[in-house]
Amino acid sequence: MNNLKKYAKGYIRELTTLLALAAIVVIFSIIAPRYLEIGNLMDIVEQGTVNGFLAIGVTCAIITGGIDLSVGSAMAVCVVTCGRLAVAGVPPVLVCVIGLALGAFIGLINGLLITKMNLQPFIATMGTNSVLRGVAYLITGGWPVLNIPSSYRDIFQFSLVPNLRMSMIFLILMAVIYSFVLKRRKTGIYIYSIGSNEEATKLSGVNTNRCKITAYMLCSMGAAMAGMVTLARLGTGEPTCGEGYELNAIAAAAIGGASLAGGKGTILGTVLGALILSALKIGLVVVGMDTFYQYIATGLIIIVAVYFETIQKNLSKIMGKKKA
Amino acid sequence: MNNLKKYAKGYIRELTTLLALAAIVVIFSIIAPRYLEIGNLMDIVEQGTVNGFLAIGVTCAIITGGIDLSVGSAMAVCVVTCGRLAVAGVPPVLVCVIGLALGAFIGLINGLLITKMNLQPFIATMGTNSVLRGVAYLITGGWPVLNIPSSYRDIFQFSLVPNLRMSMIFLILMAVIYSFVLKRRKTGIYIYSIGSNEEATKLSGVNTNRCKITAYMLCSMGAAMAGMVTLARLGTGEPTCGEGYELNAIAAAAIGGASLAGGKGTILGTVLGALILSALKIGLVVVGMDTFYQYIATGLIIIVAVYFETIQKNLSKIMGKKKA
Amino acid sequence: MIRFEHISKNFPGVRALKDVSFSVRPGEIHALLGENGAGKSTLLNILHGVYTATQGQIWIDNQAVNFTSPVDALNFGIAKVHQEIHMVDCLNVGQNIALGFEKQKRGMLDYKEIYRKTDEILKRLGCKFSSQDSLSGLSVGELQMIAIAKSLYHQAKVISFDEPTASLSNVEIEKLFEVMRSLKEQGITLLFISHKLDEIFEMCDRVSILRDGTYIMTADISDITKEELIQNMVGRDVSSYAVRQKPSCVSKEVVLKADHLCGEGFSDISFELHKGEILGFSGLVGAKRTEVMRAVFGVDKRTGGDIYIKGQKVNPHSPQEALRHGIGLISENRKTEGFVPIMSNAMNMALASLSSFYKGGRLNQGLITKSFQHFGNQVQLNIMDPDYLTQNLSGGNQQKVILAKWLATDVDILIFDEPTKGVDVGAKAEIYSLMEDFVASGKSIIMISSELPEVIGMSDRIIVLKEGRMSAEVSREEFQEAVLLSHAMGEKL
Amino acid sequence: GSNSSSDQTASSSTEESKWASTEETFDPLTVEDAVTFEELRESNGAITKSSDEYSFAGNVKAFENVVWQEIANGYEGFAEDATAAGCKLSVDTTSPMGESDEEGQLSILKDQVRKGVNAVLLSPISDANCLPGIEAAHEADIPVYAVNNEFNGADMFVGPNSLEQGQLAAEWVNEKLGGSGDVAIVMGMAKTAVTRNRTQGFEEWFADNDSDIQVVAKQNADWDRSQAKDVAATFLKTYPDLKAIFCNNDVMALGVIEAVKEADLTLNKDIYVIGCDGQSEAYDSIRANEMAATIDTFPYYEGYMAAEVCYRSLIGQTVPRVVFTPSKMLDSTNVDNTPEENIGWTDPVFE
Ligand SMILES: Nc1ncnc2c1ncn2[C@@H]1O[C@H](COP(=O)(O)OP(=O)(O)OP(=O)(O)O)[C@@H](O)[C@H]1O
Ligand SMILES: Nc1ncnc2c1ncn2[C@@H]1O[C@H](COP(=O)(O)OP(=O)(O)OP(=O)(O)O)[C@@H](O)[C@H]1O
Ligand SMILES: [Mg+2]
Ligand SMILES: [Mg+2]
Repeated sequence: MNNLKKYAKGYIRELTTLLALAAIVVIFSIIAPRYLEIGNLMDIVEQGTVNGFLAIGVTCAIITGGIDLSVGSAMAVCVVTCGRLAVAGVPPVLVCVIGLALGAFIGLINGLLITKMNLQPFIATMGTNSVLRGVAYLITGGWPVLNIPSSYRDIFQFSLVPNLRMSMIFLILMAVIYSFVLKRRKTGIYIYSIGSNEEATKLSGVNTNRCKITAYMLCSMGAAMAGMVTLARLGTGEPTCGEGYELNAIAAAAIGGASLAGGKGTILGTVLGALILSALKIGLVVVGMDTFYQYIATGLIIIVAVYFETIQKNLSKIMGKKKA
Repeated sequence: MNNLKKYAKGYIRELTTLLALAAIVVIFSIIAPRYLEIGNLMDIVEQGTVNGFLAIGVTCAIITGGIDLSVGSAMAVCVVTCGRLAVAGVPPVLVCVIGLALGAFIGLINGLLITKMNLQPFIATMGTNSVLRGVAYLITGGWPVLNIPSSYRDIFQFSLVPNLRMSMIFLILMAVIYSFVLKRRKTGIYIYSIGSNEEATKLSGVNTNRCKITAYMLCSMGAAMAGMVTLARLGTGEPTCGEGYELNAIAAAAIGGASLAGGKGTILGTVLGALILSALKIGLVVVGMDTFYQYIATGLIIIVAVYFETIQKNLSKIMGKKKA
Repeated sequence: MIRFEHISKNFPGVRALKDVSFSVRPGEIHALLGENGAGKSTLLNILHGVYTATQGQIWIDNQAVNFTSPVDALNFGIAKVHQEIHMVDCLNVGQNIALGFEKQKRGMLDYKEIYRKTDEILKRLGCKFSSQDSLSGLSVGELQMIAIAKSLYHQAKVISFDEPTASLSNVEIEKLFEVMRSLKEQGITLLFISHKLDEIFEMCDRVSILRDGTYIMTADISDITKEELIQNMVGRDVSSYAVRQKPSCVSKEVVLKADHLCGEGFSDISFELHKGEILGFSGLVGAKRTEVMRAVFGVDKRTGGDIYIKGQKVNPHSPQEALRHGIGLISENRKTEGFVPIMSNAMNMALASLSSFYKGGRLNQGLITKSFQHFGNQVQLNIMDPDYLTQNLSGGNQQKVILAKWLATDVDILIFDEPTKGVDVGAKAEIYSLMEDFVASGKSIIMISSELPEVIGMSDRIIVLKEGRMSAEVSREEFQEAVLLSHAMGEKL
Repeated sequence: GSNSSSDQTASSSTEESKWASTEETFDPLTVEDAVTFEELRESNGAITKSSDEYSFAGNVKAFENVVWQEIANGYEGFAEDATAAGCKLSVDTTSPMGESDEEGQLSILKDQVRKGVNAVLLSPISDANCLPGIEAAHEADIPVYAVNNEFNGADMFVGPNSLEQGQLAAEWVNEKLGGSGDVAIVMGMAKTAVTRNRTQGFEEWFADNDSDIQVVAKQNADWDRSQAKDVAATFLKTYPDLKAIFCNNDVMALGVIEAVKEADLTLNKDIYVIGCDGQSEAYDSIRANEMAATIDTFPYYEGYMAAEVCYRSLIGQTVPRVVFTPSKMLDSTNVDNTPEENIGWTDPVFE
């Protein structure tokens, strides 16, 4: 019992996010009961999947106290590369392996820029974002890659149970693996501790550069997964894809409790954050809200969701009678 | 003499930026002599003007250790509002005053979100960015505001001397005023010191919240100026304008020596940074570089320009034999 | 003048202060004394409005005050010189002093006036630097002078010092004391926290003692002996002196050798460390002892020279390489370099040795907790909760957590940089005994310390550094404060 | 001094300019003497070979979108044919970095003006982003032709009638559904002129023609395949009776098709998906019996025609200010027809 309480306490932030998600679902269901149909709910999950992959990745970068603005373009590079390979008849599983490796490579470059060249993550990844977009265009000459074979698409699109696609299972799998790495492997612990106090971590004999590079590699591998899922979802690989997605991913992480100051954030929270964003988006479509108002609603939700964090912190402060 | 040396030393970072700008101009002129025509050079300045206003503003936010991702949308809101007013026959000067006030108001909201609601600047301004974009669309119902009266346009478009438009003079004026505020007024000193050590500044009895709000107001007022100049330049006010401009503005500030960690950056450096970006952009066009390669070149230049900073710091460390 | 009435303060899970009442007379230097975690800093923080008291009332000049922020207190003339020095790096000396209360003239900052006034204060304090100098290159002592200058700029009636001498050299401490005396002469009331009893006897008029958050007593310094003080502080007998309890166990074997080491700020440093030895490094603050050791530990770049470990040339390029060769370093800056604020005691303890807590491919929380219990006991941590945030521990206990971290890595050579900075007498004795146990098990220690009794009491051999160069190597027979000081300052005896 | 200030030209508008004014709203749909390309060829006859050398500058929105690449190819195609026929014509087409790079497009335009081409074929990103460049071009005596996208200051417009495109789609849908049923629209980037016109043409047709077809939902998907798929998935769940989805372009239609497939609906039986543009991927999709139809604007031929019209005008033929290029509903019945069959295309005659 006591143990359970302790356990729940460790997940209090995630519970709040879950609550917020529930609130959004309830509100939209009241306005439009159709929103609550299982098919629609699964759509929320499905449409949150791509952003989920990106956001899980970005969370790793954010926990180190950095950021990655290049995930959208990294995703596009993976989309066109994997698309080309799949069309060329490379076995689908191999395509996925290559895609992930490519993601890791992109992350490696970001990581090297940030550690070895000592650039600020924001600026460094803003630069690579532009470079990678150019690369994506060059790979296909600006044209989309068409007719992705269904053998590849099925890897992600196949439904084990109706409505439950492989892509979602992969998302869960990735979330579990990343959570495991972050919480149960030393690299993960170091990623948190770098975000909280890099100097102290370094002086504890930790190769902080390597950990940061790993974090950015994990980040871009999330982007690679997002790209591969998008490729399977659409059956077409477009070099334009993923533009601006980085902000959605960062928003999901922030809503899920990650702090851009570093040292804080969980994969579970981020996944919930991604779900909140897609629940919101679908909700606005279902109730038929005009695009202009959608901009406003999305912005407000981000602000309110993140403000939750502050309220919650204040509450626990008041309850603990502790002043900052 | 000694005084001069000391003076030059205070501007060493800006000198490097200036050197980089000169290098870019020289390189492009060698490849394409057309680049050196006065008309083209003035185009560089003119195109740098809009980004210059945005970047000057954003520099204020960056110096506090924050960031403002909403400047593009703030600019759009000012464009459509001022456009409507100008078309409705409001006297041009009054339009400008209202535009600036609107900018200040937007900055106030950002500032309040960041200080009173304690949101991270990145997230807060990401939210307001979306909200403001929606507002810009709503103001005009999505349509552009056409036929801006030339009485308004002349305020910014009039050339005192051929090629020297009022908008450039305003940019210089704003740069001087902002530099004055940042270097010679309490608020400015506090803005720097908040960016360098917020806790210490607070403990010194500074109302840090008010200073941060001021910084964000200065920031959005830069965006408002950018909007008003754009409106005059194009003679049409579009609610879509300014999308993605925030990244260019941040890039200009970073190239000019502002650090996203706060406490560092100057208006002069930022203006030079904006000029570097527009010199680069126009240069790539003049030499006829393929679009896809332009993405790559732009990204690389940002990375290299900011890497200068690190190299320079290392150099001065070695030369000064001083511990960082 | 200042009266504390029934002050209590609760933190989640901790009662930091319990019903503390006493008063401070105007114009005196009043010391607060107590073990780590006794609640001294908390009491000052309440006075300055950083925390609000759970219960109780503070009176100043018979006026009930409830400051809600340090700024409030500042405006009331109550200033504080912080333990961690808060300075704004991007501003110069004068700007830092005037920060928040600058004069403006015709809408512009009146730098002429600001610099004139701050220079005047700096002169009053006898500082060698001027208001337009930049902060980089100033020593901690000098930064502290700036902090004091700041209080004077505000014309404070009360200035409190939380362990001001912890990071100062003897010379700088002397200077600080001079300044404090002159402040007292100017009628300013001073509150003073220190773990160094000699200082309290030297400086203070009266002393108040706290133990575990409760108020014990106030006494005139002339009416009380050192032993009585300690007795009241700790509630038991402890030796306040750093004296080796066990026989020295130095063997011939050289475990670490530095050969003509050069780096930023220092050059030509050569020494040997033997198995079982405590090698002291003495010198004035700013002698670059820290830098030398950072170079040995691979944090900073060496520009020349070699490091041998057990006869093998290793030249670590990074802390992890040094750690691999069995070297650990306990930094002097606990807050910024010692521990990770978001992490619990157990995790901070495990941070440097995480690889040893794997079970079945994943970190095992149970193993970590068990190890924490073991090492926590060994270093006698006061809060043995593995989930407690290190951040919320008192300074001495934070130091113990860091020590536990290195004990857990099982290194052979441990470099202590100011091991007892900000640590109370009781904990000091415990740390000393831990150091002795460490060398007794055949390991070796390098100890940098600016406290002369400590280096003298603990070391087997002492190397004195002066301005980045070796000035002397002193063997145990020659240990004397005067000898060390003269080497450190480069004067002939 | 090619780009001295525009305010002088603006203020001296009393003197009759031979160039279109950037102050006046130019809406091709309201121009009286607009002709179709076919009519133009008929009335103007063959192209006289000129020994003068001409160079055109093409300036399109974004090569990232295949449609623009095809239009650029069309420019090139005409230049090649003309050269083969003995004329001296070269075309150089560039695009900015994506559809948000407004300043970039302006830089390109200004540079093209400075290079001194004979005409610019311009398709601006927004209604206004190229205005200073257009003014500069006019000052340098260079005409600016609007291709596909109209803008103020365009000396001529060559492109499809986007309102008519929406109407064509509506008519087609009306016939397929037998005059009643629910339909939805997936729109492009919020309120660009094309989005506006195609949507408006589609919606208004039903009202104007007493059709019982209801537009029950419309959402923006920003020309993005993935977003279009997401929006459509929600549409399909929210409005189970949806009979047709009209998309503002083909890319979005292809995304919508994916959503329909996943909803286990049969394309072209349960629901029709209609695109717009006629890019090759849409052709394939129609052949595969997936996309129901696209309003083909024949981008390659559009570019070709634009270059031809421009050339005709430069060599002295009188050409009206607005020339509409053909749009045609393309579905499984006519997708395999040659362009000759679909739009009656013939190569131009030089003499
Ligand atoms: N912010 C906080 N949250 C929780 N507990 C705290 C906090 N600050 C202090 N404490 C606890 O209150 C007690 C008193 O701490 P305090 O810092 O006042 O001790 P101190 O006498 O200054 O010790 P030291 O000599 O080590 O500086 C300690 O047990 C400490 O762990
Ligand atoms: N400007 C400064 N701001 C903050 N801390 C400083 C500054 N300058 C020096 N210090 C700190 O003061 C201490 C002593 O300064 P310095 O580095 O010059 O000599 P040192 O070799 O560390 O002295 P020691 O011989 O006592 O180890 C160091 O811990 C250093 O980090
Ligand atoms: Mg204390
Ligand atoms: Mg030191």
